[in-house]
Amino acid sequence: MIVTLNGSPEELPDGAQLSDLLAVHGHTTAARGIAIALNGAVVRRADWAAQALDDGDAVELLVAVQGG
Amino acid sequence: MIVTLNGSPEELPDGAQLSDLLAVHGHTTAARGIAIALNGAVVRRADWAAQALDDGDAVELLVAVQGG
Amino acid sequence: MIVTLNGSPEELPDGAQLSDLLAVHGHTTAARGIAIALNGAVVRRADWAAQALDDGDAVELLVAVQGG
Amino acid sequence: MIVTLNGSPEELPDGAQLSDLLAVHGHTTAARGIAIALNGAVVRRADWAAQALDDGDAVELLVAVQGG
Amino acid sequence: MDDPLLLAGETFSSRLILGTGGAPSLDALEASLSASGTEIVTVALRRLDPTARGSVLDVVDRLGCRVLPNTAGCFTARDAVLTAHLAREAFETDWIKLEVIGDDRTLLPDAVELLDATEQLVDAGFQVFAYTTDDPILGRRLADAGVAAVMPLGSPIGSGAGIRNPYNIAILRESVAVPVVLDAGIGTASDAALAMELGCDAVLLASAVTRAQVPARMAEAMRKAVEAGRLAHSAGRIPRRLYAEASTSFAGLPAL
Amino acid sequence: MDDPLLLAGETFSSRLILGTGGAPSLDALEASLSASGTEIVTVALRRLDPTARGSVLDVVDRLGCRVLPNTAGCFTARDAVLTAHLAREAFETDWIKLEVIGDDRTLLPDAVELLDATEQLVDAGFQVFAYTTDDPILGRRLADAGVAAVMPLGSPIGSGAGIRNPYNIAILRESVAVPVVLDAGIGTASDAALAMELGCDAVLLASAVTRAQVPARMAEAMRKAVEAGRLAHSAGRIPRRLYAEASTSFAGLPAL
Amino acid sequence: MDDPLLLAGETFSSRLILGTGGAPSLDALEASLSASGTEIVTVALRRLDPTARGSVLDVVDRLGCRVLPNTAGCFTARDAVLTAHLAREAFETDWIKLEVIGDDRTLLPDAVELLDATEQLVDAGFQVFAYTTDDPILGRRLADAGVAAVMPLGSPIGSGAGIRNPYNIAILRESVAVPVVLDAGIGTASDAALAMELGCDAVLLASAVTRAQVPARMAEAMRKAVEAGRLAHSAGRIPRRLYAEASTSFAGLPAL
Amino acid sequence: MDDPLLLAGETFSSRLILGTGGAPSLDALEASLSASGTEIVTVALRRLDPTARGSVLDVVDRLGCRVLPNTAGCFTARDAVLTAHLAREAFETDWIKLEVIGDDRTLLPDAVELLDATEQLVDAGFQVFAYTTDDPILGRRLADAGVAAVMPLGSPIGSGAGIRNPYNIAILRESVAVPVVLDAGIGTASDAALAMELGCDAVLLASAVTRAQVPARMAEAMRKAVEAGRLAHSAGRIPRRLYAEASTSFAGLPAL
Repeated sequence: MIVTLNGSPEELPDGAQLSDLLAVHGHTTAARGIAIALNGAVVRRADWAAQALDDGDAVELLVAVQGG
Repeated sequence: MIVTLNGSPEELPDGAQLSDLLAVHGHTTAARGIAIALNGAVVRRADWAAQALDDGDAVELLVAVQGG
Repeated sequence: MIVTLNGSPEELPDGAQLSDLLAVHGHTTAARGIAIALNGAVVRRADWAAQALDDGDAVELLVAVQGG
Repeated sequence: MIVTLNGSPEELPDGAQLSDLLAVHGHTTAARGIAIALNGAVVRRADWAAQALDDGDAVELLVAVQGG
Repeated sequence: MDDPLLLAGETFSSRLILGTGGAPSLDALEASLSASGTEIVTVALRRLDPTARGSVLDVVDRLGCRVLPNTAGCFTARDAVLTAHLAREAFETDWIKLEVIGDDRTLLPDAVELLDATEQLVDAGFQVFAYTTDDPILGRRLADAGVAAVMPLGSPIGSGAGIRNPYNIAILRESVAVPVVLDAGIGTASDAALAMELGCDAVLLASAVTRAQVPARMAEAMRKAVEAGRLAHSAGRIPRRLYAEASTSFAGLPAL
Repeated sequence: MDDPLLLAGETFSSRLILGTGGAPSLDALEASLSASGTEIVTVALRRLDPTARGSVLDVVDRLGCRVLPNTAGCFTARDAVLTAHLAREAFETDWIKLEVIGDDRTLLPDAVELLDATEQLVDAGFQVFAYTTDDPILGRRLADAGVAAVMPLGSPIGSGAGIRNPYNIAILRESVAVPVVLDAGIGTASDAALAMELGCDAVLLASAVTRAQVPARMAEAMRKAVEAGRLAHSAGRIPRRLYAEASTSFAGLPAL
Repeated sequence: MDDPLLLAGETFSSRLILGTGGAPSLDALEASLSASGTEIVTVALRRLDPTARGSVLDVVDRLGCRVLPNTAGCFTARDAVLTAHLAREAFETDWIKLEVIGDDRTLLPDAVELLDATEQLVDAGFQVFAYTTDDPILGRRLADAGVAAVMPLGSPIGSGAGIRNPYNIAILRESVAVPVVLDAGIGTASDAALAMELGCDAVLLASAVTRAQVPARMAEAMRKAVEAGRLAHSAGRIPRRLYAEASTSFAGLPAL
Repeated sequence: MDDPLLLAGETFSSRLILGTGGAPSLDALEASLSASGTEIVTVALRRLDPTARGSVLDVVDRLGCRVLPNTAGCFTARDAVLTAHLAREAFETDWIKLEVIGDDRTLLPDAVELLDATEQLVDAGFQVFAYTTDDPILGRRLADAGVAAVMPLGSPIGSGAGIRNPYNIAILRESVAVPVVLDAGIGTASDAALAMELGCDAVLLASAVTRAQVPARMAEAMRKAVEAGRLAHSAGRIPRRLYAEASTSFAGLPAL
């Protein structure tokens, strides 16, 4: 399946979960300083481990950067 | 009947109209620079001549003053 | 003889006077808005007509210009 | 004899010296933070011990105060 | 220089709007209005005072000025809207100087109530002259809501403290296409000139004139100051420098 | 208000003195002088430039202005005194704008040479208009030395930076009995108005007009600004407050 | 003087909050944070940049600072609220520096969206640190809505223009009971000291340190300036006078 | 940062010089001097007051500070020179803070008498610390005359009005090679920080501390403010801008 990650298409194995996507990018579900929105809604940290993904999902994976 | 004019009670003959109240205070319904609220609602200038009054009505009779 | 006018050498006939120098530069001794220093001293307007010049004299011929 | 100290007359035994005057006011010639003018002239510290006084002398005895 | 002021579809030659509050007498007021050259004058509505002699309106009418009624003293959109409707009846004008204040110590406008009242009044066909802060974003919101003019304060009403943040006034001026009228805080002539130099289209003031020791003289000063500031604004001022720039050339200095 | 300016025993109706340096052309200068309403104009003396067309003096004479020659470019009392004597011959006037500067980056006056030159020129019968710092003590020394006017700078010549220390100007104004003319630093109309509000008797400026994008328009602005500031000064401004002071009374507010 | 800062129920000894934007490197940032003595640091959330090395969070954690995430870049209440919720997940904190801006040239806050977002976030249990204008009435509305701190700007973000309207800051400080943090516009140490002298409880700054030529040195300057301003505020400064007040007595002057 | 102050051939770590005038008691003075970290303290000479208890000199000596005697109250070069010589005898020091004032309302220095006294005292081997105006040309003359430090005022002594013309202070700082000490007018911590940011080498103040409501606390504030300003000066501040400059990047904003 293909999801959109931070605006770019990304191919994932069918059945992949959010935790798989995080792993691909070097993060675990315990990672501090990251946040995830799925199709415009915040995914609570407690739900990261079990969150399923579907073809066409839009994922925003955000990290802490210098600011403000 | 008794109406409240600008916060003070004022006795009027039964059946008195807004125009009578104005006349008592030296104004005609053609007077420029005055405005009237009846029970918290604006009375349009066009309605001044025909506006009835009831016992207990609260009338605000406002005039132009120096300001701002 | 040679005099210095405003920092540059200028040849004049022997016996030339200040009035001659002025005339060469299009001014009369009645000219308003000009001033003359001879060898570092002011020449009074009254003395312009009769002021002699000597070889080597340094003349400053100043005119009114825009200024502050 | 009578000298003027800081603008007021002060009686001293004849033959009194500057050091006597200082002593009267609780200072020695070694005192730090004081200065002396005699008849409008500064008396150098080195001269305090031996400085004579005459009748009519005007002495300014100055001390360190809070300032500026 | 022909340079008329356009406000709510009308044309004026004076860029000075006068408030009438604080004048020691109607005679003094008339002299001041006259000396100021103003064509627009603010008035308020208050309960009839049987002891009052004469009417500010007679003065304004006699001088041929347009009336700009205000909503001074209103703390809520509701009161301000009601007052505007009363003023429309009283003065037969759609013009309203909209003041909705947040407290009675600073008389500063309340952004939320101000925007609310603005929307209601624009919908009801009023020409809204909105007394506001110097906040450029709020000014743009008012412009977007359809006001006839954005009227930022220089400093609190009657404070005479001038323009405390000229940068905000300049940025606000750039941020909207509608007229900007500096309203409140002017203390003296140079304040009024500065307002115009910052690009304001007009100046509205009251206390600076009415409470001056010689009101009519200050009114004349303000007229000239506004004209001066307007001319200076379009004349293209020289830049500010730290050091000097000689106005008399050093070239041609004599050897003395 | 009849309010003439007295300078060196003469009377003027305009309180704006114009410098002529920096004007793009004599035509532009004439238009500016005319628009400014000035009656006194400064000029300098420099070596004859054979390529120059027309004379600033013709312009000044045509407008009927008084000439105030300056000693611009002089760094010493000696040079300034000599220049003043030359100017007396050139313009048949005892008036001299005395400038004795300390460096060519700031063009700030040199107190020591200035006082020296002042004393020499007063002795020689000149009417000395002394360009000086905003130092009240130096101003008083110049007044004591007999100058016709003390002329403190607001900021460096041609800087357009306005009046950097208005407090000193106000204190200086109180410290002397002779006329005080704000000379140098004016950038725009509000600066000129402020100078007058601080109590100055007149304003002298050049670059602010001559180097503006539209000189004649700025000249007109300055004329009005000086008049405005003068009127405001004598009209008695309202005090500055931190908070508001209502211009519309809260009394008589309706219950809506 | 024991004078801790209370924010959202927690106690801090430093009154300087540092933004991390603009630092040339994480090493430079760490040195600056360390020199500043700050205990609270702002960070933002942005899309993962695979090329980035190291994390600002590691720096902040290593120094034991509290994280104050911001909503920089949001123009609407909706975006800001969503960003705040994301930040809560990312940093496991209810603290949020709420920025809702009106345009990208001034980065000034939009009062309407700001109030809307504030109400939503307070309802959702957030400790809202509201970046706002210097408008005292808006500040009071934010306080009434339950913010942890009102954070008025001195001048636009990153402008280094200092506090353009100190009067408004002082009035805002008096108008609310919650902590007031001067946020945005600080350019140098005296600006930070002034903020504290005006009664602010803390100062938040970023560019003034991170973009200084020697960031860590400026960070140390800011630490001392904030402490100095805080002390001066409570030490009771002398009044401002026009004239002098002798510090050395004239009494006892000798007759020399 | 090792950044000692060099004055008259000696080295100091504190850049704050304290005047002692105006302290409510010697105890309060001692606490203030101690909190300020100063190493140099001014004192005056006056006629012995038999009722006085304790001596300022004991306090100064106990704290190990250097004494800088002043000539406060002198109106002429003659009096100031005589006072300096008296001070040399009293304190066995060649250091003298030279004050020659022009009037007793402003306590502003008199340029002419000041220069005269400076020349006499330099000839007599004194290290002259010259209290002067903010005039850069006069400052250069003092430097040329051989002073140990040029000490321009920010505003009148004891006025607490801060630095009225920071441009002049900055230009003066550039104009001389000797140390520049901002002397007089400081009211609060941000004033002291600003003086250092303008490039001054040190700050001298008295009333701001001694007449504060809590002198020792203000002294500590001043110590930190001077350090802050010095650091900020050399840290290279960001430029001032009219608009914003984002501290948080817009790059990487999520699509929410």
